[in-house]
Formats: sequence, C-alpha cells, structure tokens
Amino acid sequence: MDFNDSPEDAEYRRNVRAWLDQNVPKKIGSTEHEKLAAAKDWQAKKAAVGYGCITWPKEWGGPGGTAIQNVIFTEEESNYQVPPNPFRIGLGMCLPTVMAVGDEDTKKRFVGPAMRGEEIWCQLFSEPSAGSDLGASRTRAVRADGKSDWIINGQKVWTTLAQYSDYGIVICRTDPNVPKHKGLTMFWVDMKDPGVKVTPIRQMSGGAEFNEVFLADVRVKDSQRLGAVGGGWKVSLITLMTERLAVGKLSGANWAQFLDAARRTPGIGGTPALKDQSLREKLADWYVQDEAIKHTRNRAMTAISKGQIPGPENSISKIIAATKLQELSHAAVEMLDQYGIVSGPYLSESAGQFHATLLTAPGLRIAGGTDEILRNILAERVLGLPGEIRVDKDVAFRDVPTGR
Amino acid sequence: MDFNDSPEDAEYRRNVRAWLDQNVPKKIGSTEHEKLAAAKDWQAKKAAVGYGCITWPKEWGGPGGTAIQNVIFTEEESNYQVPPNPFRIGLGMCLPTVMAVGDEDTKKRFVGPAMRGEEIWCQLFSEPSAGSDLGASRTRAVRADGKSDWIINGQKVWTTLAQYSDYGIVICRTDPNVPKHKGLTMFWVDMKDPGVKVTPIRQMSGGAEFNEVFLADVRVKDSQRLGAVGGGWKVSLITLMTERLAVGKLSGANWAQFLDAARRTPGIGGTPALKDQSLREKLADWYVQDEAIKHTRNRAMTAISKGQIPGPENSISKIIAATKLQELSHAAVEMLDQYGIVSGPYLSESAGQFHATLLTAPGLRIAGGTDEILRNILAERVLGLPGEIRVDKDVAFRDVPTGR
Amino acid sequence: MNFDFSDDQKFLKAEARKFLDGNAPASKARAILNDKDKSFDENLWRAVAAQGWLGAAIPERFGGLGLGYLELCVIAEELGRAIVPIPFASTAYFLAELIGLAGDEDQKSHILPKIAKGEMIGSIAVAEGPGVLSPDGVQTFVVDGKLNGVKIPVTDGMIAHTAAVLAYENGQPALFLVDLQHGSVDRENLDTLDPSRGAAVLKFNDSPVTRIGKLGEGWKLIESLFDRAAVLLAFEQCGGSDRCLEMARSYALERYAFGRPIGSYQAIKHKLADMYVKNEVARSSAYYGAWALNTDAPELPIAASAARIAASDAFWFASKENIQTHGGIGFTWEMDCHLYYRRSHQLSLVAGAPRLWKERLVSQLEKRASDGSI
Amino acid sequence: MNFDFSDDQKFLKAEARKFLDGNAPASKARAILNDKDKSFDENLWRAVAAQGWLGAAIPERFGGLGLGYLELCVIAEELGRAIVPIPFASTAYFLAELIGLAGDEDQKSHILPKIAKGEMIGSIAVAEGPGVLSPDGVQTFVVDGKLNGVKIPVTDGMIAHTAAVLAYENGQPALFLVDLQHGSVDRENLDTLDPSRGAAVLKFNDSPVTRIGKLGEGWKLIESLFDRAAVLLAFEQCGGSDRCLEMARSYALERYAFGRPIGSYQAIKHKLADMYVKNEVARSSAYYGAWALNTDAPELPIAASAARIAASDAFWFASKENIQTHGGIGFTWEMDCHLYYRRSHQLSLVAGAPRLWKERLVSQLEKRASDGSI
Repeated sequence: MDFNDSPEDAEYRRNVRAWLDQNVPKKIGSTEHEKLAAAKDWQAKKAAVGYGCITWPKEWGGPGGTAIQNVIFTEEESNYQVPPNPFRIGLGMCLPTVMAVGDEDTKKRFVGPAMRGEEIWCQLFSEPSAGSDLGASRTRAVRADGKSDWIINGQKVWTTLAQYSDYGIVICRTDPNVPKHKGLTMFWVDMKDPGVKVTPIRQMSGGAEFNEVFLADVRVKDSQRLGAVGGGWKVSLITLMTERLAVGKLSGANWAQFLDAARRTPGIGGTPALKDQSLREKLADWYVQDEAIKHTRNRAMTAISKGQIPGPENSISKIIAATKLQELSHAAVEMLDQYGIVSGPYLSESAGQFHATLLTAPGLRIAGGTDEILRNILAERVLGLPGEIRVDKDVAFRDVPTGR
Repeated sequence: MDFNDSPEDAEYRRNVRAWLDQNVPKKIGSTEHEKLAAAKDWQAKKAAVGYGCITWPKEWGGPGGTAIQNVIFTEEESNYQVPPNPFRIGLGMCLPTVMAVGDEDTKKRFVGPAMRGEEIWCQLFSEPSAGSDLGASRTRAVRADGKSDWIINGQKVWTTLAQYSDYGIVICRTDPNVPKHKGLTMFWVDMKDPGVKVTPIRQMSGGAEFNEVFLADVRVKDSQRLGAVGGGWKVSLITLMTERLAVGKLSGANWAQFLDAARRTPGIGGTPALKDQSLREKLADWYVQDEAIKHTRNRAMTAISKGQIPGPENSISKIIAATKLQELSHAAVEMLDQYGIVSGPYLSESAGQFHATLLTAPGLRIAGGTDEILRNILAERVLGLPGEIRVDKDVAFRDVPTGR
Repeated sequence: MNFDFSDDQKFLKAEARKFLDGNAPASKARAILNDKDKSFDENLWRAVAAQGWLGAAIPERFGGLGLGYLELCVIAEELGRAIVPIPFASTAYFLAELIGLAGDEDQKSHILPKIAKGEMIGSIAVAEGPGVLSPDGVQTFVVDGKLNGVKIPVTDGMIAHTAAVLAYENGQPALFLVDLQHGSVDRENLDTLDPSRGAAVLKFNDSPVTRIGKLGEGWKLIESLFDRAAVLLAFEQCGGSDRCLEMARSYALERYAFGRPIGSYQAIKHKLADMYVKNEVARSSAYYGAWALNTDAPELPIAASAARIAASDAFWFASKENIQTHGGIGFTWEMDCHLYYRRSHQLSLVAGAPRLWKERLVSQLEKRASDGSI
Repeated sequence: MNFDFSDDQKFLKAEARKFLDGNAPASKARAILNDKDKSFDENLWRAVAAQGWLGAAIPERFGGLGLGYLELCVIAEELGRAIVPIPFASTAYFLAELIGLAGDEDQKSHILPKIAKGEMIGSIAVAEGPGVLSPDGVQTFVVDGKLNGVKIPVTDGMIAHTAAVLAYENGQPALFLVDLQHGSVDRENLDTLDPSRGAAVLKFNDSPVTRIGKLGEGWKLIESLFDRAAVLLAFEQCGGSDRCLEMARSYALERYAFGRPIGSYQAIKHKLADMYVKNEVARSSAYYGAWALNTDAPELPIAASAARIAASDAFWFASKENIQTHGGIGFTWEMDCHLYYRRSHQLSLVAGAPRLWKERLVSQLEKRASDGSI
C-alpha cells in the first residue's frame, strides 16, 4: 500500500510536467468560437506527442500507454488552465465503438482525425420514451426503396455536445416485429446533414448542456452501419462499457466551502454556525463520503493497473456524490436562514455555489443512470440478485405496452 | 375541530369513570396463574355491564356502542392498574370472524363465553414459509377416510397467546392442486387437543411473547369449518380487516425519556448532552413523529365516529414508530458513550429502557407487517399503484417455486 | 372529539380549489419566473382579493368575512397547492395578523379594511443578512419616530405598500409600521431562488414610522406572529407537497419502462409511500396547529413548531423526489417540478429555517420537562 | 500508486479466514452469550495466540512476528467477520499498542513478549460512568504510586491480567499500568449489550502502579492510542458488516415469497445495494487509515476518524437491515443476526462513540482550514 509513483511512473510524470510547462496554451479565448478553436489546437498538440489518447494502441496512432499514465496526465493537466474538452464523448465512447466494430475504411477515415481533435463526435442514444430503458429506442431506420441505403427518422434527447459535433453514432430500430433488443441497429451519421436539427434543452438550473436532436429523413449509406443489422444492442453495450472506464467526478459545492461558510454565518444564538453540533456532524459525514469516493477511485486505479477490468466504482461514487451534493447545498441554504431565498449578485461566491448546486443536483441524481437504476446494477451485477421480471422480452417490440 | 367530548360522550365518560372507581380489582396477583384468573374475572365484570365488547351488537350480547365510546373506555381504563388482557386476539379478530362466517350453533356456543372472558382464543395464521405471504400456508387439512371430518397437520408460528388459549382459528391448505388462494380453508380447533403442541419462541431480546404451534393429526369435525371449503383466503381477509380497527401502539422508550437522560448525561466538552444541537434536532423530529401518530389516530377516530371505515392510519403509524424506536434507542445508547455497552443492574431505569427498546425494535419493524409490506400496502391500496407482478397466481400451489 | 374540518369548511376548500384550478394553474407562477420584470401576478392578486379570502380571518367590523382561522387554513392549503405567485402570505399571515395581534384601534381600522379589500399589500422586514438574526445583530434603529437601517431580504418588498419592521428604539426591540411609498425608502430588487415570489432590499433613511405594540416586546411579538404564520404556511406547504405526490403518482402510472409503468417498481412505489407518510405526518401536525391557532391555546408555540418542522420536511422531500420520479424530463425548465422545488425552499425559509424551529420546539419541551408537565 | 494489500497480505488474510472458519464459527460467540459464567472463549483464545496474530505488529526482538500494521489489519478484518469472543482488541490494539507507543524499554521487554505469546490479557480503563468523560470528570488519582478510584466499564476487565488506567497524578493526567491480580483491585462483572464481549467495574484501593509515558500527556497519549485502535477496530467492523451483507444476500436468494426469491424485489435489492455502498465507503476509508497507521503519517488523526465513522455507520446499518431482510426469523434468538447487531454496538462504543469522532474530525478540519491547508 503506497501512494507514491513507481520509478517508471515518476519519470512519466516528470516528462508530462515538463511538457505541459512548455506547451500549455497561453490563450483560451472568450467567445465560444475561440474556445472551440483553442480546444482543437490543444488536442492536436497533445496527439502529436502521444498525450492525445494515452491508452490507445499504436496500431491506431496511440502510444499504447497504461491506465495509470492516463491518470497521471489528467492529474497534471488539471493543475493548468487548459481549454474545455469537447472530445470526451467521441474519444471516450464513440471511437472505441468504431474501433471495435467498424470496417477498415471507417476506422482509417475517422480514428485519426478524432484523436487529433479535427472532428467532434456525439452519442445519439436516449429518447423521450427510452431513458433508463435504452432498448426501447423508437428512432426508425428503414431501407430506402430498393437500395442498400437507410432512411432515419426520429428524435434523440439528452445529447451532450451535439451542437459542436461533426458526427454521431445513433441507435435505431430496424425491425419492430422482433423482441426489443433484437431489432436495433447502430449507424454513424453526419451531424451536418440537413435532416439533423439540434435544439438545446433548458434545465431547471437555467443551463443547457444537453440537446434534443431531431432526425428527419436522414439518408445514410449501408457502409455507415456499425455492426450487424439487428446487432445494435450488442454494439451499444460496447459503448456503455467504455463509459465505465471514464473517471467521472460530479461537480458542485463541497464540504470545505460549507465549513468556510459556516465559519462566517451567524448560527443559533448568534455564534458562528460552525459551532452547531448538528452541522458539524453533517460536515464530518460529507467529508468521509468525499474522501471515500477518492479512495474508492484509487482502489479502482490500482486494480486497473494490475490489469483488472473496472468494477462498479463509478456507480458507487455517483450514488453517494449526487445525493450528498443535494443534501449539502440544501443544508447550506438553510444555514443562511431567511437569506437563503436570495439569489444573484447579493450572494457571496460560496453561497452562489450552494444555490447553483441545489439546482443542478436533481439532474445529477438522474443523468447517466438514476439512483434507482444504479442500485439495480449493483444489486444484480455485483451482488448477483435476480434481475427484474421482464414483460417486454419475448414479445415483438410493437406489442410492448407503452405509456407516454 | 374540537377535542372535547360531545355532551353524550361526556356523560358516558363520567359513568365509565364512576364505574371504574368502584370496580377496578384491588389485587392482580403475582404468578402467571393468578394474573390469568384476575384477567378473566375483570373481563366477566366488564361484560356484565356492557364494557366487555363495547361496539358489539346487542344481538350478540354487546351493548352496540360507538367506536368513540370504546376509545373513551380504553382511555379511562388506562388510568388504572388493571390485569393484563389476553382476550385481545380473540375479541378483536377471532370472534368477529366467527360472527361473520360461523353457523348459528357455533356463534351461540362461542361468542358469549369469549366476551365474558371464559375462553381465550388465538389466531393460527403465519407459518415458517408463509410470513408476509399468508396465502402460501402449507398446513394441510385432509378429509378423514370416508368421513366428513378433517385431519390437520402442519406448523404455525408467531402465534401470540397460544399458551393460554382454549381455541384457535387456523388457516389450512385443503387443495394444493389449485392456485394458492383458492385451496385454503379456515377451521376452529380446540387448543387442548393432544395433537396440538405449543412451544415458545425466544426472541433476540430474550422475551418470548410468540409461540410455535405444531399440529399433528388434529381431527376436527366439518362443523368446525368457518366458511366454504376453498374459501379460507376470503375469511382470512375478514380477520385481517378487523385487525385494522384495533388501535395499536408500539411500546418502547420515548422522546421524553431521551430528553430526561440527555439532561443528566455528560456530552461533548463535559456539558450536558442536551446542549448538543444534533441531539436537540433529533429530539424535535421524534417529538413531531410521536405527536403526528397521536393526531393521525385522532383523525381516524373522527372518521370512524362519522361512520367511515378505518383507513391506512395504522400502517402509517407503524412505519414511523418502529423505525423511530430503533433510531432513538440507538442514539440514546450512543449518548452514553463507552458506557453504552453496559447492560443489567448497573443501568439507570431509563438507560435500561433504551437497551430494551434497541433489542425489541428490530422485531417491531417486522411483526404485524414488515416496513416493506406496509409500504406496498400504502402504495397499492392508497395510491393505487400497480400490484407486484405475480408468478404464483395462476399455477397450482404445488407448482409454485419455493425456497426455504 | 372532532379532529376534522367542518362540512362548511370543506365546502369552502372545494370552492377554493375550483377557483384556483380555473384561475391559477402553475403556468401563472411560471410566467412570473420567466419575466424578469415581474415579481407577482397582479390580475390573480385582484381575483383572489375579490374572493374575500384576504379577510377570511379579519373581523367583520374591520371589513373582513370574520370566518376564522380554520377557514383561512383551508384557503392556505389550496393556495399552496396552486403555488400562487401573489403576496398573500406577507399580507394576510404576517401584516394582518400582526395588526390583529398588537395593533391599536386606529391601526386596525386604518389597515385591516384595506387588506381585506386587497388594496394594501403588506410585508414583514426582520432579516438583516445571511444567517440567524440575534438581538445583538440588529442594526436598524428608530430615533424620534424616524427609522434608519437596511433590511435584507424582505419578501414582497418591491410591491408592498406597508412593511412591519423590527428595529430598536432606546435600546429596546419593537415592531414599526412604515409606508414603503414614502420617499425616504429605497428599494432594490433581489433575485430569488423562487422567482415567482419576489423580494427586496429595503433601505430606510429617516423614514417616519409608528410603533405596533409595546416597546421592548418586539422579539416576543415576532415570536407570537411567527407562530401564527407558521401554522398558515404549514397548510400552504401541505398543499404543495400533496400536489407533488399527485404529480409523481400520475407520471408513475403513465410512464413505462421495460414494458410496464414505472409505478409498478418498488423503488418508485416505496418512494411514493414515503412521500405519502411524510405528507400525512405534516397534515396531522398542521391540523393540530390549526386547532391551537383557532382556540388561541397555550400549546400554540409547540404546535406551530411541530407543524412547521413536519411541513417543511414533507415539502422538501416531496418536491425533490417528484423530480426524481420524473427522471430526465423532471429537471427540465419546461416541467412544473422545479417550481415546487423552488417554492418548498421559499416557504421553509420565509419564516425562519426549520432548524430554528427545532430549537424553539426543544426549548419549550425542556421548559415543560422542568415544570414536570410532561 | 498502489492502494491495495500485497499478495502476501492477501494470503495471510485467506489463511486467517480458513483458520477462523474452522475454529471460530458464530456458535462460539453464541455459546458465550448463553453462558452467564463465561465472558470469553479460552480455547479459542489459545488457538488464536498460537497463530502468532497477537504479535503480528510486535517487533521480533520483543517476541512478535514483526510483520507490521497492514498484516494486523487483515487479521482484524477476519476476526471481525467471525465476531470472535476473545479479548484480542483489548490486548493487541490497546495494551500492546500503548506499550509500543509510550512504554520504556523495561515495560516493553516485560509486557510485549507475554502478549505475543498469549500469556497476558490486557485491557484499557478510561470511562468512569455514563456519557463523555471530560478532564474535569476524572475521579481516579495516583498518589505515591498508589491508585484509587473506580473505572466503569472496562472491557475484558474480568479476565485481563493488566490494565492501562487513565488517572491524575499531581493534578496532571497520565496512563498507569496496574496488575489486576493484585489484592487491592476489586472486580465486579458487568452484564453487557454484547455478552460475547465481557466487561467489569474495577475498583482500585491503593493499588500499586507504574506510569507509561510522561506525566501530563495522558490525554494526548489516549488520543494517539485511540487513533491507532480506531483503524484496527474499523477493519473488524468492515469484516462484520461484510458478513452481514453475505448473510442477507444468501437469505434473500433462498427465501421465497409470492413464488419468487425475496431478493428479486427492489425493496430488498436496493436495501442490499445500500449496504454494499456503505460497506465500500467503510472499506476505502479503512484502507486509507491502514496506510496512515502503517506509515505513521501526520494524516492519521483524520484518517482514523474517517475510518471509524464510516465503519461504525456501515456495521450498524448492515446489522440492522440484515435482521430486517431475514423477516420473522431474523429477530429470534436462534439466528446469528442479533450477534452481529450486538457486536456492532460493542465495536462502535468501545473506543468512544462515533459522534465524538465526528467532533474530533471536524476539529482537525477546522484547524487545517485555519492553516489554509485545505
């Protein structure tokens, strides 16, 4: 048990640090356009020296590095102000899927440009009536008359980065007459196609990080198919599996900000709220949870570095973190007493963070797997408890009962 | 909205009070035998003047009183030291069932003696593999060769008062070849039959309020059948419905005892634990819960007095109370710090109550409907959400999958 | 024993619901949320005033309906259910109650009829910044009948005609009436967590005031006033949390996943059962508070605290788990779920945070324990 | 970066499990529970001593195996899983650690070899009655090398040979070693919530003592000692709560209701998932504590607090919800569930209740916040 780098990793870290010192861009820009350009430049620069996709095999232009090297680079990079990263969905999920099931031409065409930040990808999976239940996707792909081409029609939702994307992978229903998981097929689409329309979704927090994507008569060639006809469900599992490798951290107000605010806020009896034993106990619990998430991630990294596949660590962390963010921000707002209703410029920076977190936390408990779905995953995949009774498995998709 | 008695109820209360003053027994006795005799005498005395079964109709020897009169009597009686009540299962559940489905002879034979405390009844429902799932009862009743008599064999469990009982109502499987709810039949049995064996169950708290009851070749006449052959499930619903009328209150340590103990126990920093804001907040929550249970019961009583049937109030109260008792007693024991491990004579009376509650609370969360079953009841019966998917409904009972 | 509202009161409640279903759908609150320039719905305010509800508990001789508090409670529940974007609470639960409680004959006959008619919007100005206000923290002073200081936040402070302000005079706390339209009062709009209920910073610069009640009794008066408001707010909260449960239930029955309604999964069934249990705890506690308020019982401080604690907890739980039950669509701007999530905070903070009420409750219980009266 | 135990340590753990599966089934704890006259299993104690585990972290020159703390941690986890009815914690985590931490050469060479061989049972005597012991509360004094006072409760006080006692000398706190077999010591047996772990009242009447560590540093020493013990106890707690999850899982798969395993209902699935999450939080926190203990890191006080808080919470939750998962049979005397429920309290109280550790943790965080080091 040792938190230090191995000699090889220490050397890798030294090299990364030296390179970052020399190469981190001086200017990121202020407009969305400038930021995007800076992001693309930065990715290209990283890719040129093997920091673009550290764990990708040499065959595909990656350096074939280790998971730990990837962690080291991410840690070191986070010490600098670098451009935003619009490549994470593409490089983390879409391209690994392309590499797994695409034909040689497709791979040759797309892997390089994506790695070098020349093209951005998004993932067109969720639909209004297929959220937790991805297998219920209704977006249709039908053969164009007498041709091998396909025509896609439907609506996708919760698509991150769609507005910047050049390409997307899309799961479609190609046969509604067979059971749900058997009638799906995966394609890649050109997001610049005139049939593709991207509309941002406004969230309760006021932000709009997600989009609706409408697909109207989008014509794709059969060569844009990823995997077999009817094999879309299996392909989507590959995509989602790679998601589990991604090190996700939910952002929001933390215990240290709460402690700081509690020191400065009058509590019951006029003494600082931090004297309040009830708030102190909550602080202790939040600290323990935050640290446990960190250490759980360290345990996972250790396992990965020993060649094991990642376990359910992200599910554990997300269940804890999302609920904690909601409870912490609620308690912080309550600590302000009547002033808790105040929003906007009259708020201190930390109080503003609590308000922002209070309004984003409900989404965090839902996006990327609801609390309930994650508990099911832990119960079934880790503890081996029985799956849910399925009424939709052996009937044609068109006959599965639906609500709204 | 008014907490006072109506003029009629006020007069009823005055009469009850005067009668109790004159008639409450001076001696209850100390041995189990003496207490039982005292309980029987007391019930006989009450029955003689119409306080035995206040809401029972005149037809059956009751005074035909109101639910509110019953509450008034119970309230007033609770101000006196009276003998224990071993009649509650019989008068609250068994005899109402007999009155609902028994033939005239049976009713004439049993209703009077039960009301006068001459005979004690118990309810033989739960089984080792049929707890929450009463419909899965396996105790068999088969026709004696060529006769109309029945022979009962099986094991019942969690039977309160079985050791004192003269009679019991027992739910049996008479046909394992039809779906589970259709093959059950209800009987009454003589608990003094040599084939009936009662064994107490020791609980984790050390107490033994429940029994196992083994039935070995217990022969009953067909006239002991309550309701139709195969109609046992419907009869059991009548029994369980009357249970909902019973005003149940879980016993255990309460917030006032916690407050008192917190005043006398050194807390963090040496000041009384009652200064601790975390404990104060918990106290407030427990107080609110306790009072809410009381007020919810008052709302139910009001509804009953207006002729409505009782709602889900007991389920609500039980879910809250059992969990609260567990949390309160755990917090109280923790408040004692290292001393919390101490049990027995070195404990103050209140600390002793916390320990006792800590060890009985797990049972309270289970007996009479687990937390989980009660939530299902609320969700399905009150909120109208769908019932569970049933895999055991349309198959012969003998083919229903079972575990241990 | 009768622990329920009367048939007349239930009829009033049903009528109120009918009126609000027609006149105050959630889209009214949403419209205020979406319009930076508005902090209440003036048309709805006039329509509600026309119902006479503002004067439900105001005696007839002061222009009210003289019905009583139980009637005001059932109206409050319906207003809470409809999350109305109007200054009803500030005006009826705070200003009118304060005047009724401690105003002199002159103040009563001047103010109560205007409130009953909907001609005067009231507000209560106590807080002076983040955290719990202690006696030492008050920096608002009255000298020679002139008020100086800053109050922040003041709910409905931008639209109110009159505010009741907690301030010190001669080193003693008291409440003072201020005409907010007077030139000496500066008002600045505050953004709020629940923009369907506005607030302001009020700056007083030698503003003329008249005192309500006795000098030195300001804190006691605030406590009595907040006890009364707490009961009425608890009914608004009950209305809101019941509505959240209804929304969650409907969605759980309509929305299918894996071929069946999500309401058929125990994770959702038990979540909604928990909501129901909390809502019933809140309702029973609020009923007891209503009884104490209506009979002016000595139990009011304890009953009001319990009602506020239970109702705040229920609404917070119901509003957040309603979003969770809705899944993805639940946290979008276009759904109503977040309106209730925001309002649950507005209501639980406007009369002091629940943790202060827990402290108040336990202090009272301690006192009773010392008296040996428990 | 390597945040895991080594293969050797894992092998030791597997061997310990094998040994305890064979030698320490839960029936051993139950036998002690059922026998009023016994407070530990002497045969098991000898068998465990023979494994050398008591000396795992004791240096070889004092007769130990000199392995280290990570090895002691994995052993602790297995002991906790088996809820052994032996004075391992009192002896190895408290007395041996105290001697190692502050004992002089003479004390070390006198005591550690005996502990390593299993010839000496130790105990720690701090508490003096209900509630939190504050410096002002200590009523145990040493004058001229003689100890007077009463300690209650002292875990394993009936069977220990030697106790370390917190007392005041010349108005200053310190820890003192007492031979409990000396005629001046009265011992009285205490009933306990977890009768598989006994305790005593110890009365000292001019009992001869020797001091461990410096005069005046008693509180500091107790804190350092409890930090170390907290990490080791956290591993016992992790072992116990993992075992509860295993029991609940097996039962949920075997027990059928309504024709299917109860483990197929979300109420049970999600309960067990919650158990799993809490257990993993406890495990990750305990690992960090183990690292801090093993490297004597300055983070130890914080790491130990977090480990103890997380492990106490996990074991309490797992032990009570394991009973709940078992339903009716879960709260019978004959099932093992309540043994774990009892042990969860024993472990969370024996080194001070979790709420004290939360206070300790936050005090440290406050300090770091003032230093600007967070």
